[in-house]
Amino acid sequence: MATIPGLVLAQKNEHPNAISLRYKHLGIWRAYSWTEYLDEISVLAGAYKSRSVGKGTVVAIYGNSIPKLIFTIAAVQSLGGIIVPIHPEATATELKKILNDSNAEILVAEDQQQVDTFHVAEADCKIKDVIYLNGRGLKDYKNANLYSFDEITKKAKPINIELEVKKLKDNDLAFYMYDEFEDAMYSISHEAITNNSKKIIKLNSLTPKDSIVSYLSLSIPTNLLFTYVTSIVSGMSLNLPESNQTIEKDLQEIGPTILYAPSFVFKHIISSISYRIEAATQANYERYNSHYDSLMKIYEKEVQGKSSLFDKIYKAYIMLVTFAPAKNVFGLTKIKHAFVSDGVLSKVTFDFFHAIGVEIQHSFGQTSSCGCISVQPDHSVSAENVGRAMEGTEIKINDKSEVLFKTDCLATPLNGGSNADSGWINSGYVGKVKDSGNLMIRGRSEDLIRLKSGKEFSPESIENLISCSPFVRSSMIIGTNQDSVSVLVVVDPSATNSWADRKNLRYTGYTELTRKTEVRDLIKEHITCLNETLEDALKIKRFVVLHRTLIMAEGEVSKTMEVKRNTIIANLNDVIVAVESNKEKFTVNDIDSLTYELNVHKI
Amino acid sequence: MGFDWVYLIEVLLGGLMSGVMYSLVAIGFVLIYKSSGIFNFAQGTMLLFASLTFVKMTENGIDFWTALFIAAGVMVIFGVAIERYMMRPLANQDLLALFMATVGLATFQEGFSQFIWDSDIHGLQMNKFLDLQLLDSAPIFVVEHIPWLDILLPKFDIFASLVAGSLIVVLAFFFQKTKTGLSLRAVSDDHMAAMAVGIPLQTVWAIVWAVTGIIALVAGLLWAERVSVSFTLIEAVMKALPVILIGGLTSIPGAIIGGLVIGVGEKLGEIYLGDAMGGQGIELWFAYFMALMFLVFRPQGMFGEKFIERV
Amino acid sequence: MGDLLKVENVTLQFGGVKAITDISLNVKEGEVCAVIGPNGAGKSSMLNVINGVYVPQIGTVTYDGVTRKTISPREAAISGMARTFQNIALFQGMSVLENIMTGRNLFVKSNWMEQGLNIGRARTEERASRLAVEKIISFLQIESIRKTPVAKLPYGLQKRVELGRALVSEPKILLLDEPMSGMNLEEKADMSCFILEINKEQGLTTVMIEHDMGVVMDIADHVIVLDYGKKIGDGTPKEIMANQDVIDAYLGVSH
Amino acid sequence: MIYRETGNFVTDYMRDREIFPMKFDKIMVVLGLLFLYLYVPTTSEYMLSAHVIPILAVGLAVVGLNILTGITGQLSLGSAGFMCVGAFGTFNLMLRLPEWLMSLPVALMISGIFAGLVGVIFGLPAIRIKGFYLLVSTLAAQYFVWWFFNSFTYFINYEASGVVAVPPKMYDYWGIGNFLGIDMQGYSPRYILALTIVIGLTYFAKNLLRSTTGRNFMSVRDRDIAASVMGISVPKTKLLAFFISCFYCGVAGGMYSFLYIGNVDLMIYEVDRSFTILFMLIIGGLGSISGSWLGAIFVYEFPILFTWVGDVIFGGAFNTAVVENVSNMVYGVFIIALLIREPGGFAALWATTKQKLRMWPYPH
Amino acid sequence: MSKSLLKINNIEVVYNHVILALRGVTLDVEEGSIVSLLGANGSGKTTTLKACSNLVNAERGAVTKGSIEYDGKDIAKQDPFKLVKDGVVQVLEGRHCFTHLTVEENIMTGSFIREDPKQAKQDLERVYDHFERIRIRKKSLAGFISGGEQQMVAMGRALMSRPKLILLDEPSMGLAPQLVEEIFAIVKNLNKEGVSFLVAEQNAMVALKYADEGYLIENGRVILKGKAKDLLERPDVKEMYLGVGEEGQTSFRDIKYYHRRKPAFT
Repeated sequence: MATIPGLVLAQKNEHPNAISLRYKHLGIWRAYSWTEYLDEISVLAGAYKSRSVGKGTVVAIYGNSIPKLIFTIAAVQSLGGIIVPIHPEATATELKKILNDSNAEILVAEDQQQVDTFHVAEADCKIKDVIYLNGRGLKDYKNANLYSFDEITKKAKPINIELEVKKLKDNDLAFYMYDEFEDAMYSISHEAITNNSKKIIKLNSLTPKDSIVSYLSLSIPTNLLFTYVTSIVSGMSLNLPESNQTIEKDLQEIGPTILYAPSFVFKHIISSISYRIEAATQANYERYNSHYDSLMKIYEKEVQGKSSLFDKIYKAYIMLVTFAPAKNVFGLTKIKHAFVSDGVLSKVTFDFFHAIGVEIQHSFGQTSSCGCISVQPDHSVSAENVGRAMEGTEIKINDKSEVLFKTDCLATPLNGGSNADSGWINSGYVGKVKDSGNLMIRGRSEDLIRLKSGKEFSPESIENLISCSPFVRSSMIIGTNQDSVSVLVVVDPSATNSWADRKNLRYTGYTELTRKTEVRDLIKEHITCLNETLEDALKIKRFVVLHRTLIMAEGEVSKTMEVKRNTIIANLNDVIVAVESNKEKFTVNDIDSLTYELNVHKI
Repeated sequence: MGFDWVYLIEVLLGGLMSGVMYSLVAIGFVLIYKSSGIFNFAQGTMLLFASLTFVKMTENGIDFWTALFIAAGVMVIFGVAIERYMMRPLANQDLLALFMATVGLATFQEGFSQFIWDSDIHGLQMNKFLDLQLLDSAPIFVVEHIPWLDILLPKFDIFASLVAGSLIVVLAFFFQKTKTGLSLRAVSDDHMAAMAVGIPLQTVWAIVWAVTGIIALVAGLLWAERVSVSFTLIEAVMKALPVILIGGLTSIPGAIIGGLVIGVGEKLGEIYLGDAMGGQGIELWFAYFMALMFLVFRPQGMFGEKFIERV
Repeated sequence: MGDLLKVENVTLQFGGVKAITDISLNVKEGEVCAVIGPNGAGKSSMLNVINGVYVPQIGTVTYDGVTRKTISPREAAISGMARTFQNIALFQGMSVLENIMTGRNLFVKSNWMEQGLNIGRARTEERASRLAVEKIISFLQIESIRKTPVAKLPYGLQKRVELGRALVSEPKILLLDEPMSGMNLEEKADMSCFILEINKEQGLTTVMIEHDMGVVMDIADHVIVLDYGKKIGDGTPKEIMANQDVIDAYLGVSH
Repeated sequence: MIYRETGNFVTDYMRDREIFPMKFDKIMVVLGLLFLYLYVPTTSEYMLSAHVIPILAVGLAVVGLNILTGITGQLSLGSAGFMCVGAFGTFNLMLRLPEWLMSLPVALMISGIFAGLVGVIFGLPAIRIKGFYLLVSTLAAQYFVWWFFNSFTYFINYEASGVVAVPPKMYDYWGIGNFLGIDMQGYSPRYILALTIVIGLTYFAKNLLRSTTGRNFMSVRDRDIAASVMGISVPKTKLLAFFISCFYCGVAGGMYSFLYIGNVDLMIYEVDRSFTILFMLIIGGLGSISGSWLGAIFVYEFPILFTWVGDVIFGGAFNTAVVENVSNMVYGVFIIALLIREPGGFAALWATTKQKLRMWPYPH
Repeated sequence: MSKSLLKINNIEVVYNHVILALRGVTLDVEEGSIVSLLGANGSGKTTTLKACSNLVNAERGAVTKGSIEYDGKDIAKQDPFKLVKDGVVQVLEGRHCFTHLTVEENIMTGSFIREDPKQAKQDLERVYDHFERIRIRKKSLAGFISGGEQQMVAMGRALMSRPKLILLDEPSMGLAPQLVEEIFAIVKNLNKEGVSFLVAEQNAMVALKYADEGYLIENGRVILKGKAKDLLERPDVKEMYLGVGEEGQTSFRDIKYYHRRKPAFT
């Protein structure tokens, strides 16, 4: 059996008392064993059946990762239903699109925020019932199709999951997933996603003793795969934080052994380290930096296998006084495997985490491949690749250097999206396969930039390099049909503030900070340094420090903080035009209907 | 045997006289409490230090006035030093911490004064220095002209009350009528505001500590005449505690009246209740009991400011 | 719904200074009643009379059907009154959690011996109190600061914690003394939201002193205007806005 | 730096308020207990009699005072008086009640209750009086108690010298000594008894502080009006604090006389001792039980150490008076310096250090 | 552009060695202008003012980074009373009148730094001219007058030192709207006489109405500055500080409890 409810049942039979799910609620961690997990599912399945969920019914789960929503997945699937997860911060437009594309009939919303968004988006979709989990603030809502989750479960009779599971087939559809970048909906079968998960588990020998924290929405395909599905397939415990504000503390409390994170989380950690250390006393600051330098030197030697006994002792010392406590602060002490889901981290970041013993493993995959087609093996030391194709997966590069793959865990597009073509799927990314068989990803093929000279390159690889600085939050390369490459830089507010305070800069607010010559020099130095590693044609010639950060609600960054070029081009058109017309100073009318003055800096 | 009215009046007057002495010590407390909210526990050791300084100098042949002058100077320097090295760094601290700091100061001063001088008991005979008839020969003063009222009073007590009384008058004038007095009252009301309007808090504090030092010197000498210059002077301060608590920590008139009440009450209690209580030395605690009884009915003391708690 | 609270002809003086002169007011069960007026108008004194911190010279307070002249603050708490203070009166030496826990003290039946030995009832009650407190923490969305000493919190959050401490005692009437003073707009919005929600969901009667006319007009069902110890207006927000006496004495130009 | 909080999560509210939440702490506590019970009794008689037992006794009084002053905010200078009640109470209970009825541990506890009741009587004014004004009440207690035992020689069995030695048989409670064949008057058995009482009562105090009673105490200290508005009975809370605090002082007094000195002597319970105890409290840090112990150890050992160091360096060139005076000076300066640097005492220093170590290498 | 009277350069203030109250405040007060500093309680307004008047030291605080210049001189280490002599005086939040002194005595305390008693008399008259309301109450104890009157006493007291710059902390706190206008009108009058003001206020509407320049402070950091007029027009300021959204005033009734929720790791 490879269905999700089936696997839950299997886990229950194998180790009924092991912890399946742990969540922090009202101040303490509460846990469900696999037996209780199954009980919950059977109750919920009864409830959903009473709302006429059956074979093929699409149920949207709309909210943060909270137990009731997590149980809903298996409960609905045990009835043959299909789950479409939606990001809790999804805007009304996105919500409408997803609900329409998936033909969802039932919406399970976390609380008032989601219900309200739904009411904005409601027009012409097929939702029959809206079930809310948290009734806070909803008392006066008179909408006829609005139901309280608790009331439905109270009335319903539990269902025997064992019987239901037998009716399911492995290739039944389990999920509809929305791909934010492709703007397409995929359907994923039980078999596809659980197989994919099994491969990851086998490759890294994950056991039921492991634990993982799920702090992002399950609407992110890789998160669904790495946390939810993997916990069910392997039997390890899935931990849910108390609230968005307490994630870091909760992560520390749980001390997971497995970490899954999109690259922005690692970036956040790096910036956060920098922010904190910049605010430290001079002595601590200097010691930290010198330890950091020594650590990286020793790590380099280690990689080359040249570290001496002294190095080992010295590293142990550095770890003891600086980095082991630092890991503790971020809750990384017990991490055995850390999976990065989207592309690669910059070498500096990658090496740093490896040096302190958080062995990051890049992985690659997108919605069309259920989240993962390749994972770096454990103890991998190369920051540039994303590992070899997993078992049952083949990867090749076509003449346009696009990455094509074949896999036995395939998601099929519902309408639109990339098409299966003679068995090979176009991943939508460009890259190459090295002699070692490792895949290198350069970026999305649709994002490729062609300079006037005809030179074509992927902006993401350069952006990645730029954002290795803790002072850069995000960046966007521009240069289509231009003579040279330019970049828009968003500086990280907290780390840069902290840095500016140490430097005693005089400024008022973020916008003014971005206009400081010192900040410009900081970024300039970083880019100049980075230019040395780039081929001549791709060297960055101009940059602009943006006057504000990119806004998720405006769609300028994705839910995983990746820049969304089209929206930015639309929103910040003035900037791009100015940079391309080679102005030095210009003004921008921004979306907040205010005017800002910006400078283009040359390198 | 009938009731001895004359004896009673003598006791009363004796009580009043010793009460004046209490008042003097109490005023030192009140000054510091008013200006900085500190319950200065080092008052006793200041007394000891001041009188010890004086006595050691006279023992070494320095004449009375010079010794008095030098001792006063030393107390002023001491006061300024306390402001600089203790008060200033501790400004705006918790009251209890400030109180404990003065206990620390007391410990220091106790060690210091006995270290640079010595721990012996010194007698102090004022009449050795002051050529006053009053103090000279007869130890008692007799009201002779009213034959039926033969009241005996120690001359020294009368002298002491006069000294104490005039000191109090001077102080009262200083605080009510001078600019420094006004600033001191402002400081005692609200430190922060006083600083904000440009009153140099530290100068005010230094003045207060210096004045307190001088009061300690005077009080120390007057007390020492009765109980000799020694460790017992510190205990004199414990006696002053009920006085200021009855009078109210923030009131100088309170300190005076409180002193008189305690002085009289204590003597009366000792003489008329002592035996009834079946033991001697009830004056050890009787003053405290009086204060306690008093406070239960008026928690802020006789003249203490009633704090209206704003909620 | 009837009157939950009725203040009749109350006069309060401090050493000759009249803080309140002959004021009467009614608070209906389940309403949000706002008391407005300039500083020194006797608003806080009114609250203090209601829950027994001050004893009025003349007048009575009828609460929950019982008329009385004096009540101790403790009796008031037992009878279901909870309040917050104008100048935050949190226990500065304790954490957020401990502060809110003090609001549960009336529910604790175990004695200090049991608590010292950490046995029996003491444990179950501690657990129960904590649960009640955690529900409030979750309601006020202050999970991330539950172990922080209150002295370290920014002002707005301290006010929120104080509201929590009042709410956790499961009161019948909530007396709020300037719950939103010193807050920025966002914090005011939070606070209004909590007050309204508690009022709507649990029907908790609320008496609130507030300066911000915007807030008062938006969230109050009933407004009482005091001016230097006297009542000059009493009615719905709309009526108050139109009341000439109120405009003259308090609002100045009409908004 | 040492603490690794990663992976330390609680699943129960009771675990969230544990005294030692970390595994590391728990191990240290077990090791500490083993050390105290198994190793310390085997050290020298001198060590036990001159250092360990007196610290245990005085430290307990500091914990007691802490409950009253540090936790409930009621300033007291009567601790020595309450210790005195405990000491005389224990003596008289042992003396006047038949042997089969009374034994030392029980007598200590009962006289603790006596002291507590005396404390409640002198605490009554606290219902009305606040702050420094309360000093008068506690000082009255101090002086009254002292005077009382001084005046009524019945309580020292009419001993002319004013000091009674404790009869050896009083130590052999429940005939344990006989049974085990140990001399119960020896310092090791005395130490074990003292240690057990101290650990028990410290645990009790710690529990109290993290429960409703403790929170009520603190709320009365921090804002009494708010406390009464919360429904806390302020008078009752204050009196309870007086009772518990004085109970601790009473037990400490009994221990001091019986387990440390071995005689009952009024002179050691003068007002100076009250001050010493307050010192220990302040230096250790108000409101912290572990701070109380740190303060007790420091203040007790400081003059001993100072004298010793003076001896080593100057080889007895100075007489004891000089050493004592200098010791006082250094001590006074130290207190002021500590209050300037960290008014919270050792406990606060420790707490900041711990916080820093928790966040190490980051500042926050 | 006129001369800058007070220049605060990126200061950081730490209380008790631990609590970071300001993290980087930069601010200028030009001679003869009214500058208002806006923010909620606890955002750092008061600390900024106290850093200028050097009263932070008295609360166990310290300026750990940055500098403050007044009239071209660094005043970071200056004693508060010397600053008053130089012409910088602060009116504390919550007035802080000497409650046991009479109104007149209160005002006279402000003349401590002045040598000439005659001048003090003149100044006293000037104060009463500005604050007519308190003239009639000059013999009452300051503890018994109303909040508005106390505010006037506190301001009058400050005027006695003939300051060039007044640091005014929350003058509107707890006052009726009418009285707030009155106080600010007096501020404007004094300003016309040449006194510069740095006003910390929560009441953004009134503060910006009377000010020349405005600074917004949040979490110990200045986040925005500008001409008061411009700030009043800015949509984000309108929404956050004045409560006027794009669709006009948003009612507090319509606010949802989740309105401030933020996604993880941002």
